Amino acid sequence: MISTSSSSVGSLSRYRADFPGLQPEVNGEPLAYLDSGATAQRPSAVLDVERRFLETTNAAVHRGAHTLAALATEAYEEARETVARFVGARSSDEIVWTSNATDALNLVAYGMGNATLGRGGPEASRFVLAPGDEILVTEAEHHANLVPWQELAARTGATFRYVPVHDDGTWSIDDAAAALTDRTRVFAFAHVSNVTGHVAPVAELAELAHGVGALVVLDACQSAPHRALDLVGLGVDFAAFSAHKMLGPTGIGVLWGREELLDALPPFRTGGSMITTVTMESSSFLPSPARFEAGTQPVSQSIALAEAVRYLERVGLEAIDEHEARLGQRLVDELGALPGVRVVGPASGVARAGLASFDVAGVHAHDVGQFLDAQGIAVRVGHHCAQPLHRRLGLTATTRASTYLYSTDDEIDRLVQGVSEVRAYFGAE
Amino acid sequence: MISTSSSSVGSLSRYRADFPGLQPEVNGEPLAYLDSGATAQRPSAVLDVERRFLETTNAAVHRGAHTLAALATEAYEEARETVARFVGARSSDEIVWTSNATDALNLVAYGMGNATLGRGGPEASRFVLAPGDEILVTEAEHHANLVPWQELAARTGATFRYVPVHDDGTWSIDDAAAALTDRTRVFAFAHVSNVTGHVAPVAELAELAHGVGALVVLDACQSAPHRALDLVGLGVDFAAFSAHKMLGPTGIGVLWGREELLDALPPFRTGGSMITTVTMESSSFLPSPARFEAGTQPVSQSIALAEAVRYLERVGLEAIDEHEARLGQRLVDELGALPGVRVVGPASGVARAGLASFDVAGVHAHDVGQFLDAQGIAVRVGHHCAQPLHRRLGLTATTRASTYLYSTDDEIDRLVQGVSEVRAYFGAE
Amino acid sequence: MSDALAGLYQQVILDHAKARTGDRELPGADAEHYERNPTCGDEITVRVVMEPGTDTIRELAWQGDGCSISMASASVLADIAPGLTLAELAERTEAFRGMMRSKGAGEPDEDLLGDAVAFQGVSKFVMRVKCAMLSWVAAEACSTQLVAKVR
Amino acid sequence: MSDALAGLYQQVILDHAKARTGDRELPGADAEHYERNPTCGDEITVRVVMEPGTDTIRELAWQGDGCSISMASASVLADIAPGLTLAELAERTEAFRGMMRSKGAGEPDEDLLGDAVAFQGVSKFVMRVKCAMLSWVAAEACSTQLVAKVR
Ligand SMILES: Cc1ncc(COP(=O)(O)O)c(C=O)c1O
Ligand SMILES: Cc1ncc(COP(=O)(O)O)c(C=O)c1O
Repeated sequence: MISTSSSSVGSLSRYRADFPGLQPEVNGEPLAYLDSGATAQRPSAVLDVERRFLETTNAAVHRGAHTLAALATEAYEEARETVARFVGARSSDEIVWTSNATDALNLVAYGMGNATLGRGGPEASRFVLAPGDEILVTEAEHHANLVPWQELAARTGATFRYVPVHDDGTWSIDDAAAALTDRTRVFAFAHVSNVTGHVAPVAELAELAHGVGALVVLDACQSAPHRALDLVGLGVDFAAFSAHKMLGPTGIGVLWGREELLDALPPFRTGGSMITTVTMESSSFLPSPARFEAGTQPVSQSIALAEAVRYLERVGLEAIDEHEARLGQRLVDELGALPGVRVVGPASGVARAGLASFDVAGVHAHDVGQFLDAQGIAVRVGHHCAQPLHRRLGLTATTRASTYLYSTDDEIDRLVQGVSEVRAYFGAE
Repeated sequence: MISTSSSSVGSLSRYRADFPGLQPEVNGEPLAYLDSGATAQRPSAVLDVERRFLETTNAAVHRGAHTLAALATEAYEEARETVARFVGARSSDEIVWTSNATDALNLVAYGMGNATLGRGGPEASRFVLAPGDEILVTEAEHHANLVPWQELAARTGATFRYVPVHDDGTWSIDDAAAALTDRTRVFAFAHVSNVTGHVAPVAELAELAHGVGALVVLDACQSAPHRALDLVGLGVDFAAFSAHKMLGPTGIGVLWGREELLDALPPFRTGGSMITTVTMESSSFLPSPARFEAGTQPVSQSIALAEAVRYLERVGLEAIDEHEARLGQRLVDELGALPGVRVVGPASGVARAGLASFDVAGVHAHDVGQFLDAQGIAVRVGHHCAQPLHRRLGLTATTRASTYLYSTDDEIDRLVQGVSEVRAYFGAE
Repeated sequence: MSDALAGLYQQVILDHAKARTGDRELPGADAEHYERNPTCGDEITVRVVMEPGTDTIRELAWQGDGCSISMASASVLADIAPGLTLAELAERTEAFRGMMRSKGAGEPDEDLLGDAVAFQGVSKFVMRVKCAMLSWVAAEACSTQLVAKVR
Repeated sequence: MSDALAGLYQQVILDHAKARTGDRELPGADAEHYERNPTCGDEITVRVVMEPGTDTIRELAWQGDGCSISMASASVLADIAPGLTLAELAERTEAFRGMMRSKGAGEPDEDLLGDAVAFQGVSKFVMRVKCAMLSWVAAEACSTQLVAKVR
């Protein structure tokens, strides 16, 4: 049952020691952390940089003129530049800090909703939704890229539509072409599915959507951490991702947008640091990114995220992508070969991210997860915030193993071995 | 010019060593950090607890069943209980994590806006605003408790009104009584003004507002960090504050609300972790607090905030309040006694928080701040996110010194000495 | 297999999860309640038939989808319930809840809970407590309906 | 007083901040622009009168409210501008901006910038750079208006 691992064994294993979060024992076994799709562990370098900032230059940014405030503001804006470079933004003004990816997607949806309610002046008219206008997502979306659009449709009277998925949970460019109409105003989809590992052909989809005049919103949560991104090159209009999935902290996410769009989109949250003039009659707002960063910003988190990005660059995004793609293929091949195990998503040999969700016949995902946890193997069980997709697959829950740069072949071995034993334990054979 | 300090000198000074952020030298001088009203420094205990969590039990919460996820979820919910106890909530379900206080205030405003747009079902009808309904704030509000309400009014057609302030920037219960009408649906005001240090008589105001059927939203940003709060006892409906002003991290704020209100208020952000059922047709939502915590939560930040709260409790909120009230009186007395210096807000002897904003005749606040910074004294200059108040005071900017439990009489001495020299330097005498 | 796992999945639980008592429709039920755990998607509908004119349960049945803990717990409940008055069921529900909140500590009352004491080990697994409680919470809601009817 | 402060507040700056050149209305201006620094609230209106039929500045005046850096910078600008063509002003504006971005490094061109080189020290104070630039940015906007008019 245990596959001996391939040529590139341990190619990235030297980085493991950088991650204290991987070191604990769980239930007397070494931890095999296969839940990085939910949240990643963080290298000491990231923890150190954040702490050093807090111990030496902690101050409010963009609000004070004293030395600490100036140093903090500089570090904060340098972090923005680092992330801008990382995802191929035209300028750091295209990078907006949010609280997570969910918040970033809500920001765009609420911005459009506010435009529809007459906020934002004439330049916001491009975001106004009229009844009959369509908002398009896919049936495979994470709730974060689904419910905000559904709610926007409900608030504005626009029509909420979706690209249906096939029996394996994937969808193709033809499916998208069939669903896009000349009333489609927004097409929102995930670059990489957090359930199936399916990789969307973003550039082609963006071209198609722009052909009907739709804005393209990319959920980059499962791609930004794992592969080199060139958002401008991909041709999308907005993109969202979360720091905590890419070695950074919770409490901070990123919205990237084309600058002219961000400057035209009405604000979402309002308050301090995002205004030009406030009177008791009305207020006016700064351009992006300050426009969207109301209140005290996630300062130390931005600085930690920038260090996470530098760490990822030191390891190399290509090496990470290659390593995980190989582990992903191992998952689909080896789990799929076990009797009674059904892996959802792309078949063996087809491009997929380094994750696999699977169903074990006769054993509920919760029990599978618990059984593996007793062996120190951390996987996620449930609907992975994608209920419609699971419903379409005829499942209420799956077990998901997801990898990162620090994942090892040995961990995959242990997982496959564990899953091979689970049906017998629960008498499901 | 230098006042020797009073009886309780150094009563809290033993805590200073706990704060690495107070130790740096600035411009060759020991740092005198008098900008805690913007953001506080953090004790090592808070940094340590967050780091220990990240190194040993970092995982996504409310999403996984594996051991780390269970431990992380437990720590996360314990943090909520700690904060609930700290502010006198009825249960931890009344504590919602947000990204900062601004976000918390926007949450309430958007919840009401969404109710007005027909979201949230019949139980949300109490939040629906009709044209002619009034939203009341005060002229002294921070932009965070002003612009969201102004925007809500603009989106819904409700009328935005305000309690005017007196020449010193304060307002009284009579002023509020005169402004409340039977159309007032929301009355939002700060417990403690971040500019004047004025302390509002919250319980009386809440009773008055409830008398006309208005909801009471308390901006507790400048009170929660500094004095014992009993939100239920004060009788307000919602309250907002930020962790970073109370020894905790950026990236997390708190909305407290009465449970039945929170459960009835339509969601703000939507996405993962806040739904019960999602279909491609519609979604339904969890009760509070999950209802309002879409996406991956500020996990490590919540744990750090709980430690900050425990730290504050160890020092003792009464001791903190007393210490700062004394420093606040020193500020108004000694700065106010300098020729050409005008301290805004309550007069000497009247209750005020441990902060003072002042104008120096003939010298712009920016120059005052820079002059002090050269002596290692960090103060904030500008409108402090309260432009309408400054306009009313006939000023565009003031210099603000704000204290915390770690502030010392020596720092006040240095400040007063510095301010006494500033007019001569800029030839303004 | 590890001790931790054996503590959770007592043989009683594994057996009940497979050979389920009361996993069926119940036509003519006097009360019915659907309960769902949104975190993991477990769901259950509990139905109760009463001895006519009394407050004694004749039969409790359920239909649901979920993990072995939630299914086994419903099965044990369906074993225990018949013959109990609503007050007696409430007493057992409280005892079960108390056990579930004990985090592995405390001595459950075997006379009161019968086979349900096998779930004592679940209380150490905070994330699974809701699974074990699911059918009991649904039965509690049925009771509330029935009491309201009587009044 | 500390060296840091002396580096920022050159005597030239302190003098200009007090005895301000060009701080007045300018009736019949050919161009006018209002500029504001939202962070600190500094604001300025710059007005320009041209030599009729040429692209040479006759006079530059301003009115505003702000810190000594922004007021002194406007004053120095009002000293420098008269007699310059719009192109020459643009050249000086670029040189001033370059100096402001230098973070204290670099040797500003004294022939080109005159008294404005006193602002070299400001470039080390990132938060104050916008103050120094305020009037120059407003003048740049006036130039843009004037060039557009000529076309
Ligand atoms: C009175 C008051 N209200 C609201 C805020 C906003 O808090 P935050 O910026 O943390 O959202 C502040 C602090 O900036 C404040 O002092
Ligand atoms: C594909 C995808 N989209 C969106 C999200 C939401 O990210 P967050 O919870 O950090 O907002 C996630 C992760 O949970 C995800 O995997």
